[in-house]
Amino acid sequence: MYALLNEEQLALKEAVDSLATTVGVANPIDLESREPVQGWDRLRQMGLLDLRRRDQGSPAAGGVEVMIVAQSLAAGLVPLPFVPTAVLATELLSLAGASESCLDEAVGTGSKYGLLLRPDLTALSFAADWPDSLVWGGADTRFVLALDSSGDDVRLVRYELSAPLSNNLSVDLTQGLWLTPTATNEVVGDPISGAQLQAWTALALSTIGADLVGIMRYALQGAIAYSRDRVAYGQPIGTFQAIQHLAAETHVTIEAAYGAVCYAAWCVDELDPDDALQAARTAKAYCAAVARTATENVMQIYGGIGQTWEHPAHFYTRRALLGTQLFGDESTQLAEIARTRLGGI
Amino acid sequence: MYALLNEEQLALKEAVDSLATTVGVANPIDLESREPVQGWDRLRQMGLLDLRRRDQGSPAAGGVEVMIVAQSLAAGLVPLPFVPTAVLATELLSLAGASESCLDEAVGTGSKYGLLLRPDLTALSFAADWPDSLVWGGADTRFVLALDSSGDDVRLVRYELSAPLSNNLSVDLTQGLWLTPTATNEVVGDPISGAQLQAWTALALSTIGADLVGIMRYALQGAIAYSRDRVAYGQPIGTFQAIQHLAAETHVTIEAAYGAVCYAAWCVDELDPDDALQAARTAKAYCAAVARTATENVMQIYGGIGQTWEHPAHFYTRRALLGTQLFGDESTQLAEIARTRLGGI
Amino acid sequence: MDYRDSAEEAEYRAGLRAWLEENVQSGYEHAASQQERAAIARTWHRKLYEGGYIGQSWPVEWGGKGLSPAMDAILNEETGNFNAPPLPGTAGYIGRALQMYGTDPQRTRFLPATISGDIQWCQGFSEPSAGSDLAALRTRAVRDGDEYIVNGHKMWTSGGQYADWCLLLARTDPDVPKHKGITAFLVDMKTPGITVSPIVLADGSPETSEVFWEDVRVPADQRLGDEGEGWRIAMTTVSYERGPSDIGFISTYRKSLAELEEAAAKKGLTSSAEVRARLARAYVLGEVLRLNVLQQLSLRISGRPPGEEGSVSKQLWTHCEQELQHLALDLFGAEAVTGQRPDYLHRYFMSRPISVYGGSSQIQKNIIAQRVLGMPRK
Amino acid sequence: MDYRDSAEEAEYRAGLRAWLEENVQSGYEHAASQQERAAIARTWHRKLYEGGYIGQSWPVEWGGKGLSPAMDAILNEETGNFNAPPLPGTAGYIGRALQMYGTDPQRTRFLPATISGDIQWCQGFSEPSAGSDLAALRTRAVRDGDEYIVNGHKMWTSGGQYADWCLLLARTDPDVPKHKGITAFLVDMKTPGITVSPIVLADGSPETSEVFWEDVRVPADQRLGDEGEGWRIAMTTVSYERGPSDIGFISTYRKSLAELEEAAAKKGLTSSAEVRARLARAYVLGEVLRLNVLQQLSLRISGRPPGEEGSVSKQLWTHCEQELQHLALDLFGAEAVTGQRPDYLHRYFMSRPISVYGGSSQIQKNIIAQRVLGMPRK
Repeated sequence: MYALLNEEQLALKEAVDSLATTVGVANPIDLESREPVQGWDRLRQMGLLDLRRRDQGSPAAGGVEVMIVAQSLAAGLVPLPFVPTAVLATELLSLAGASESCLDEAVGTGSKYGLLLRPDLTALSFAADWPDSLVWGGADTRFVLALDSSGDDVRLVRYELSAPLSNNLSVDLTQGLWLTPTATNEVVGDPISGAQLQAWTALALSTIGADLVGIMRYALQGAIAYSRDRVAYGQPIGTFQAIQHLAAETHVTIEAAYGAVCYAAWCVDELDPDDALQAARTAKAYCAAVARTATENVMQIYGGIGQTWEHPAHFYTRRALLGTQLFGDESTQLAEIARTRLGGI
Repeated sequence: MYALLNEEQLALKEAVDSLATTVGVANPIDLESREPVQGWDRLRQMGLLDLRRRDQGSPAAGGVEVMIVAQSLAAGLVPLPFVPTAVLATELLSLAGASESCLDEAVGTGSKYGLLLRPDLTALSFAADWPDSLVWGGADTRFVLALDSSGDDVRLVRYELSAPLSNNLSVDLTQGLWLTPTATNEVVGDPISGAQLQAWTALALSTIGADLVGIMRYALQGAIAYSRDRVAYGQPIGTFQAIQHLAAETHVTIEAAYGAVCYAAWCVDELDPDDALQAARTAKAYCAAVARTATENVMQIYGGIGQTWEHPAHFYTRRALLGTQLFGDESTQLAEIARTRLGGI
Repeated sequence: MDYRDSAEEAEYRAGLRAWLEENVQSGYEHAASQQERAAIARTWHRKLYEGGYIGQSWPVEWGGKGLSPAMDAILNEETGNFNAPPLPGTAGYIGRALQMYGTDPQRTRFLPATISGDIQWCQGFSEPSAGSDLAALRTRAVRDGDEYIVNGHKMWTSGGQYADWCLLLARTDPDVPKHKGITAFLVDMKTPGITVSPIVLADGSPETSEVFWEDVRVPADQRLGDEGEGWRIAMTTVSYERGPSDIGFISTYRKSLAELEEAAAKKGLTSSAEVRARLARAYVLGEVLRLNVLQQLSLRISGRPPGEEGSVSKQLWTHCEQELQHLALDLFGAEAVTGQRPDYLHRYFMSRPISVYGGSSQIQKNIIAQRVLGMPRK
Repeated sequence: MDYRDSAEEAEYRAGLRAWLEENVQSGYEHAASQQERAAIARTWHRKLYEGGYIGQSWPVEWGGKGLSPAMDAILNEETGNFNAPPLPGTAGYIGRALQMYGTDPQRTRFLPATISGDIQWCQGFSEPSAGSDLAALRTRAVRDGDEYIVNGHKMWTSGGQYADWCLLLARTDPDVPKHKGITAFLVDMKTPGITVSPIVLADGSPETSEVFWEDVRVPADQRLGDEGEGWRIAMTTVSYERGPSDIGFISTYRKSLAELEEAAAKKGLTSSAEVRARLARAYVLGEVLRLNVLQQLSLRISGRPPGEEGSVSKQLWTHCEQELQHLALDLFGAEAVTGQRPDYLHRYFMSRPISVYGGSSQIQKNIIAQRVLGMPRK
């Protein structure tokens, strides 16, 4: 039993942390200057886009490595669709046994693959619901993955967009959610089993949990640094017990969320899909329960300045709001956990 | 519009506060030395037992006066059944138009009247449920009031106990809840209407809310006094911002509860029963939501000593636990409020 | 204790309702821009003035009617019920400051125009490095003959873009303890050297402004009170910001809750016991706030100046509104984060600074602990 | 990162389970009195000793087996799963203190008897006026030839009534800063002048004790460490109180939750979405605590001494247990207040001091802010 990152994993974290400072966003102005294609290339150069491709049936890297990368990229507010494209779309294509050329395309120049989500964001959408669904992905998305259950099996469906995405509806300034444009579609690969979908959902939940931990942790760090410099009543506000306790309470929830996300991430490739899914729901339930409060506490520590557009505090809050909804908020997860522990109603 | 106590009401409060210090309990040892019959006599001498008797159809005193007395007696941890006997039993007898002799008995020597409550404490019990119900009243209870709906109307039923009460089951060391002994019963007075029962329930809820405000307020006062004297790290613990903020947060909820209870108490005799009941449910919902936390915060400020039997802190917590349940906890009240605002499910 | 209107109050309320029926100004809520909203507010101010509803609780000698603060509360409540634009709050409290601290010429010059709405005021108090610790303000005013020269940077100057005059706090003496070196000024916003720039809040809406002061020359007869008296003036002024005017919030809150209940019902959520309980709790919190505010108001009616107990109302108000917006996000989170309900997102982000402005929640708790509960300072 | 048992761990666990199957001691939970519980605990200690499960992670030279802290965690977890009495925690941490600070004769004299259970220890640290601020303790030890004479009053001495020896902190030098004048002693509880009296907790059960020290003569060779070294010894000792042993709590928690789920189902409450959500949340909190404790344990396994991050676990543990007991009261409140479920009331009252003892929640937050997050002190 060893519930911490090993040497290699720590090295990966350090490398991605460092990358994130160059491709991430520090304030609203950066959003305009960041060049997504270049950023995406940087991820590819580091090998971060291939983590879930299969080598003789096994993913190149486990859920823990995905967790590490997702957490660090989120902490740096990297405005690239690592989670939907490099992790979840790639994983879907891998599970369906899609062609190598298709996978190459997913992680090629520009983030070309997005996911089709239900309008309430709680799950992948089915092809039949295309018009009401939303595309989760980058601005350069050309293909969108959805499911189809019209036949005997659940199949993966790939939409090819006939025009670039427009109408980004996302609250999160660093992640896109788009109205569905016109597109043509085709079935990709082999049928996907229920267990595969469970495992995929476990990966989705644990990775989004990691994303939330990343923003919470980094947001709090910033607020603590601010509290050392900002003076009120003749002393740094970080010396006030009220501020210290607010930070401490927030830290407790972040560390707790981190522990749950680590386990969920580890389970993805190590346990049966239903156990992995339970661990993932547990982690997501907790992250969703604390993320908004954590980022609100950060805004509170920043005081007035933390309420303004020019300050990045709201970036974290926005990403927390979106991450909370993706694949179900706390109450969705709790309802599922209750079902496994207490049976149906 | 004037939402505060007037001169007379302030004088009443002061008198009862002063009485409460002599008949109330300051620590567990007092429980043995307090003589209930004498204490009850003191209440009668001050005229506190007759508040809800009718004079030409009007109660001698309004809901506000009842609220004032209940709050002060609770604050002083007076171990006498003022609420069930002097307020609620008397009110029931008055509503049913019971004989004067019956009313005289209720407020005579010793607290002779108790109420029959459902085992979950959410309402008055019906006579048919006698064996499973509980008696809320003092140790000298001889008569217990219940309802009977076996005929066309709801009638008040009076049980006469064939032996003294034993088996006090109450968590609250200053209020009794007893197993039902053997007894004979008879119908008392006239039928009671639905509107009368609503008004009675409004009185019950607002008075229990007042009781909760009384204990919360007094418990916090004690903890604040302690925080001025108790020294840690070379200074009174009351100088620490963490303790100050805990006390301030508690104070906010107590003042808020007080405002709601004042209005509910005023409504009892001034508004239609359904409006009065809504105000009473609102007050009780809020009091029930905050009372446990308030008394826990008080125990926390006292630190280790506040966790011991010899310290009176747990008296308040216990009374808060019981008061929270009497006539329904927060979730019971919210469900009813939701029904009036959103309709049935 | 009596929660009903007195005869006088009932009469006032009836008259007000009849007047509102005829005169209420609409369009504020759905105005396309902040500029348009400011224009509507100005017109509304003038209408209220013509109706006799501005400064009604001021003494008669200063253009008021000497009405009880209860009437101000009724005014707030009824204008809220009629969906009118907000009452011009600055007129009220800056009027108080003028009455209490102004010279006769100042009162004559400013009070009538403040009542009539010809002068719209803004408040130049906070600074980038003086928020909760307002007394740390650095904006300097240096005497130069018959004038003061002001240099500095003010933040959170609400309505700065649309105001005619500003009640400014500046430091005139840097060598005395910080509370004692502050002086208040009345400044024409058209004076050269003043630059106003919008502050955009986290949800992207420009809601307030920052004001840069560069060698702004203010005539000495526009100083309010004596040199060094600024802190006391500010504290009095701020205390009149709270209190009964919160009742304006209460009618807004009631409407927001009713809308949320309706939206929840439409979405089929009101069959869930959990959602029902949360909506009912929101109702309870609103009532609890309303009833607390009524007690505060009663203190005012009985002649007590606004005191520290207002901090309790502020905490309840904060809790109430922030919880309501949390509930809205919990019920309509997906809609809010996917642009379907921008109103919920807007209100959510607007609810966050409530625990910061007008004294942060931390400051309010200090006040309650030390000044209300009498807990010891270090 | 790997949450599975290593080969070594798996082997240890299998052996332990087989041993527990044969040897587990029952009856502790439902013992009629505290005295009976103490007797069962003593017998259980001896059995564990005979099985080789006491001091297993101590160095071989001191009678241990030098096993990884992971094995201690497994021991905690499995004895919990088997409903065994709690592990004798004092032996573990007082053994550490003896190893790190004892003289050779002290180690020879006390370590074997501590492992075997022949000596049951108690801890004489807290005092009526030294709780959170332990270093303010007033109990005096004055040197008198080859002895020290101890006078004072200790509180919260768990098991004081049943202990053979006490690890005592007393002030030997009142003239130096408070942390520097404290010395540790090993004291036979049968020494004349020691009086133990039970402390009854709020729910009426005698759970701990206070100890009065009146001219108690302690031989100088029973001083642990040097004079003035007591604070450092106490801090080391206390740090071993936390950590993996929390896992003992985790199996208790799991059982409590399972019982509550069952009771809720029996009462028909599990058809309510709200109740289901709250029970599921209790499960989530338990898991979150467990996984945090595993990370703390991993730090220990990798050789880091127990550190301030343990404060995070303490906060989570407190939250977990207090929330569970709140939930039990919310679901079974009427039963609890009318004597039908005294167990819920007992557990509720037992959950309250968790935020007080072993460093109150306020102290833990100070530690996290200042030592973990590096926030500045005044």
